[in-house]
Amino acid sequence: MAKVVLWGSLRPHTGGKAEVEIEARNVQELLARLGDSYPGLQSQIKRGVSVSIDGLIYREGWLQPLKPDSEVFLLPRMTGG
Amino acid sequence: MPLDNAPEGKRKFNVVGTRPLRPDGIDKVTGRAKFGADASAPGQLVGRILRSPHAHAIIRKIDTSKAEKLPGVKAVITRDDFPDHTGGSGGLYDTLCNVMAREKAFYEGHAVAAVAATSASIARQALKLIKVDYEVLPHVTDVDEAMKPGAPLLHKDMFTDGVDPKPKKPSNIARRFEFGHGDVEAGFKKADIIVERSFKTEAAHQGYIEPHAALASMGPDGSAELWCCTQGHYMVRDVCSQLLGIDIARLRVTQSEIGGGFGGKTTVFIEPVALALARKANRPVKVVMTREEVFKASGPTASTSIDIKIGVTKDGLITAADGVFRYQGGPFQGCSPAEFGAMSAFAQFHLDNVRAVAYDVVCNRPKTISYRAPGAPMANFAVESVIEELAHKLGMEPIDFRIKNAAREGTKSSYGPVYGPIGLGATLEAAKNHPHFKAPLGPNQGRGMAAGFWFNFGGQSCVTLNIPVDGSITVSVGSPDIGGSRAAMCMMVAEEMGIPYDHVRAIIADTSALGYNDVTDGSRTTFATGMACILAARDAIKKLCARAAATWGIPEDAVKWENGYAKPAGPNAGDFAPLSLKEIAEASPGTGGPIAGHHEFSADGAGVSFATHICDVEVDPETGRSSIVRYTVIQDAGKAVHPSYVEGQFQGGAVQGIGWALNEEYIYGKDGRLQNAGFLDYRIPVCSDLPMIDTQILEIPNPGHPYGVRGVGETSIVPPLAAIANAVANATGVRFTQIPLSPPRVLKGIEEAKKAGGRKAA
Amino acid sequence: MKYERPTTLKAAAQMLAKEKGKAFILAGGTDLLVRLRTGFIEPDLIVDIKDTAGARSIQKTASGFKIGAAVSGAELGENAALKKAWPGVVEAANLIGSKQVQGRCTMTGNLCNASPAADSVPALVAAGAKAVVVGPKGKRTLAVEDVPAGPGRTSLKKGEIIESLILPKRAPKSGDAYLRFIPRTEMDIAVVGVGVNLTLDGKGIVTKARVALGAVAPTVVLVPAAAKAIIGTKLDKAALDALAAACAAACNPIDDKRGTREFRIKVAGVLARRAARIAYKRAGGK
Amino acid sequence: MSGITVNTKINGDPVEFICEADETLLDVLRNRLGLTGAKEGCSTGDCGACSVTVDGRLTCSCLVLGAEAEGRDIGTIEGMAQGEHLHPLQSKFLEHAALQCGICTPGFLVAAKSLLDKNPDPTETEIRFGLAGNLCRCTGYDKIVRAVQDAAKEMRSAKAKSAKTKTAAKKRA
Repeated sequence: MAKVVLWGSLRPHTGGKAEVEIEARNVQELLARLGDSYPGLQSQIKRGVSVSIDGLIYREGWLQPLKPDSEVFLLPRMTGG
Repeated sequence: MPLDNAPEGKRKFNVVGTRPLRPDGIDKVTGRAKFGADASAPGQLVGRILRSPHAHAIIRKIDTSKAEKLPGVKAVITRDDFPDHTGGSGGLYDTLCNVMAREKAFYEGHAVAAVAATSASIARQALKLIKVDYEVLPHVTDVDEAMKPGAPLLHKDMFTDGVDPKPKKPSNIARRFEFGHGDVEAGFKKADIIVERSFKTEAAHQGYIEPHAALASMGPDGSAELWCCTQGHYMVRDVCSQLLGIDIARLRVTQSEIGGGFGGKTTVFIEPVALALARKANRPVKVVMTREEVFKASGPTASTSIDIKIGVTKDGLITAADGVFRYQGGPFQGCSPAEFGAMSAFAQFHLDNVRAVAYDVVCNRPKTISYRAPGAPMANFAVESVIEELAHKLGMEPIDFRIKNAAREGTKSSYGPVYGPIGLGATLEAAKNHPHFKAPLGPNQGRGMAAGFWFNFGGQSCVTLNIPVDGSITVSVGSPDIGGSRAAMCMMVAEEMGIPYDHVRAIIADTSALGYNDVTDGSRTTFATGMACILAARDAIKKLCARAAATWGIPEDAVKWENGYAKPAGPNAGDFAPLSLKEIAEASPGTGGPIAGHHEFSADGAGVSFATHICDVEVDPETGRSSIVRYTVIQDAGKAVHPSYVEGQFQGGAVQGIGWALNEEYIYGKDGRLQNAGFLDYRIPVCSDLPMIDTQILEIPNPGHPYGVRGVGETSIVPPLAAIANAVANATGVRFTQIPLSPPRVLKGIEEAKKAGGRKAA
Repeated sequence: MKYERPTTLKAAAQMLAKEKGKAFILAGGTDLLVRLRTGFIEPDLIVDIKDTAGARSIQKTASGFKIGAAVSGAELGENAALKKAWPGVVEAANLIGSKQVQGRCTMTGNLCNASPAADSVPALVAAGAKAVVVGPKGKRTLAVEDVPAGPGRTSLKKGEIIESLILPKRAPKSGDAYLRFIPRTEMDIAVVGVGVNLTLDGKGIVTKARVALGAVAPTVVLVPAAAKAIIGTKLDKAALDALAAACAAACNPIDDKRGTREFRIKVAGVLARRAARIAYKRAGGK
Repeated sequence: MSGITVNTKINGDPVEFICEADETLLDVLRNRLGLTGAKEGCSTGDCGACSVTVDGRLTCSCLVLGAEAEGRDIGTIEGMAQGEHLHPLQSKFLEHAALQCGICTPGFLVAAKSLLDKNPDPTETEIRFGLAGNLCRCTGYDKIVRAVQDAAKEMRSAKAKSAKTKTAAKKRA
């Protein structure tokens, strides 16, 4: 089960939990299951998110594999100048 | 893609790290290089845009009949010519509304109609003949005012997202974000000293010297061509196609040379308008913004209002850091970089308890767009100002205080992820040991410093590398080159192939030649597209080795590539004279045809970037005028591919920050109109305002890139605001909490402090 | 729009007088073209006076200097005799715009734009310069301070053209200076400008003075009280304080994008002190 | 509107063109003569990207009417290199990486050449004030100033060398 850490203002959608456990092989699966388990998160996921997996940032990379003990941070979709 | 390390340690480079001349250089010093406004097409028309004089107004009716009748006018377009193909929601719909106003004009300068005519003067006359019936509404341009209950509402259906419970009333606050970890309240209880302050920063414009320009042609069958200056022509293609309702494959976008962007050319403004005019007139149309239009209707960055509270123990350990970041992003939600401000604000510290709350707010100002490290400089100004003040209160050297609390490998960052190897500590130590740090100061001078952070990212890149029969190489990339990236691409290919730099040429291919390439932003090009070049070269090398193997009649894996030659590898491969790149290329027509390498991917693993800046400022106590007398940038580049252009990024970012800190600002009148839409009164630094900008490149390799490269373009604008504010505070004894530090503001602060009898905040 | 380039001022004046639409004079064009391009003005006629006799010459005469209306800032800066006699005026003219603008801009144009922030005007007023005006009814001469009538307005009548500016002959032991405040080091419009011109006696006491301020009122203002504050002194601290106070009192500025009212008043005094000291030193005072 | 016929010299070559009275020299160069090296960054004389020389004097071509070019001698970036030989300033700008995006570069080169023509040995301050009418948003000016310093040095030593050769030749004669 990968550990998914949510930024603060997403927590109302998970019943206040800052971290949730999701069984997923890759990022795409993780986001889909996250949205299924917590429908309130879907609008943000649709708007765009990036993730950090074990410290490395992936702006897109939906097929990036996850290890069973991966720590995944949800981040707003990255932009730059 | 892991870092390539030689068995004995760091990889040795032949080309990377040298300073060759750029491939596009001669065209640029002779005036031959073609920028956005430099192209023309036979029979082209002049396109011009009518813009709202009001900050906020309902557009009741637009009467274009008189304009249409004017001889020489070939097309007039309004919102009616942009049916909604976006589904009516999301960022793309907002882009559509921004490109051509729909129900409302949301800011002074918002496009409401456009004409295409046979000459500029006819187009100008035609604009005057368009009658727009406005119902003027109350407006709001200040972020704090916009958040107040009772403020003029931009959108009746905007209910703040991210708060629990969901608000019942609409407001101008689009979203709330929160980041952080630990327990800040508990942290503040452990603190011996707490400093809490509020800050404001004004909007700055990217200030590129080249105004937006587009030359469009489009036939009745929907086939279209567009030439424009942009940071991402693939983005322009996709967005324009969607807004105009045509197949992406029908629109071919060619990127001109681009005269600066800094984030400001990462979206569309005039491009869809030029295409729509060309479609209606069935003739090529060229639209070029005036400088006034650039200021009023292309993206500045956000103005902000920020509260910071930081607590420390007596021995200088931060126990808690808390911040509220309010950013206005113009009239549409999700445009302000509020979340990046909040995420980056405390990123340079190792913190057990940290919280950053961000509000994305809408206002009657132009739709903001990224500006170099979007959102970070303002947040950094606020945080690093408080850090300096805390150091003074602790009686600690500010640099020692920063070193003591600096983030390091293994630190859980304030925005979540745990850091890998990072260069912050190294930049701080280098600053402490820099001669600048110990140099004596003159009268009325003060020294300030600040450390800053930017995330960096990778993204999509697609590269093709072709090898003609003489063994020279052309590399086609899809990332617009703003600051010399073609040179970096050639260098990385030459390095990989083991051939001289000047045997490689790089071009920016149009959108029909390559797969999708993300916009040149986020400091991604040298990192991500550069990596694609390396991998395309490796792909080509594999094919070159296969040709050599076939020529020699040995297995492919018995051939290795070394310094531009295919060589038999291992004792069982046989004894063959190495084949040079040139020899293999020369034989290629008979050995299987042309040889090319490709790579396409979405690059990840961009390493974060840190910089420390030191700045000496002299303040005239009688006029409040600040002059930068010395400035030093120390930044981690991972690996500097072309050190001159890395230095250039450091210097350019620092000077943009200097401008923002001292004089650049959007000044609005009570009527909601921009007062200073020109280079005369929007004061970007001129040559005589500055000293030389010293640089020191550190190289702490990024494990996510084969050469260790990190993005370098953005971090350099993050620390200057704070470094200068700290220097001015140290020169005057007055802590300023508003940017810019314009002379009237500074003089007022000095005078008030004099009256109050010493140090104070202004 | 018509463009004419007559060879005599008389012909130019006739063209201007005859034109029924909007007519403008072009010398340096550094303001005119900006206004034209931004749609601020829509001329029917532009009369280029650069080819008229004497327009581009600086003549040293027995009574001073005669500067043609189309003499550029750069040309003023290259005239050693003028620079030696009226360093403050030349410096002020050389502050207008960049090197590029200096190649074209003229003091006469700066005066006729009637901007309260014009850099050369306070220096010209302090110098006691005069404008020679040619018009349908012949020539007349008026003091430079009488040319601007308000922001963007002059006292010149239809068909009148300034032919030249006259700087008086330099009295011994005299000096002038102009200082302005801008936030940058170049490429800005004066937030405050101060011109000081003074003459000393053998003991270093100021016997004559003229002080003019820019950008602090609807027009450039001559401040007799400021002159009075330093006449009879060696610019000691008390005199400089009185000078600053007189300048501040003469200010009636507005708050705008370039500076606050409060700031302008304060800085007018600061610059007056500094400019006076420079002028004093140039006059041979110590 | 009737066109005005203008006879002028551009980079030493006689040129005849027709323009409207309200067209600027910049419009004429770019739109009528195809000389797009001068750039329009502001059209108000504040950025210097359209710098040219008129009768040897540096000016913004956006502040000159096309009609005013009659009988004048115009110099543009296109006339700076001599055949295939770059001007030392052009070479030094490349060598010092004094350009990033390159939009301001033609204006800077024209202005820097004008500066060095008048003052072959400028101080850093003189260079900075001499180029204050040219905006660059990319470089922070550091590398531009260094490139001008280096070009000035090279031009001085080339001049000294040629003077020496001339003297030597005279002596031999």
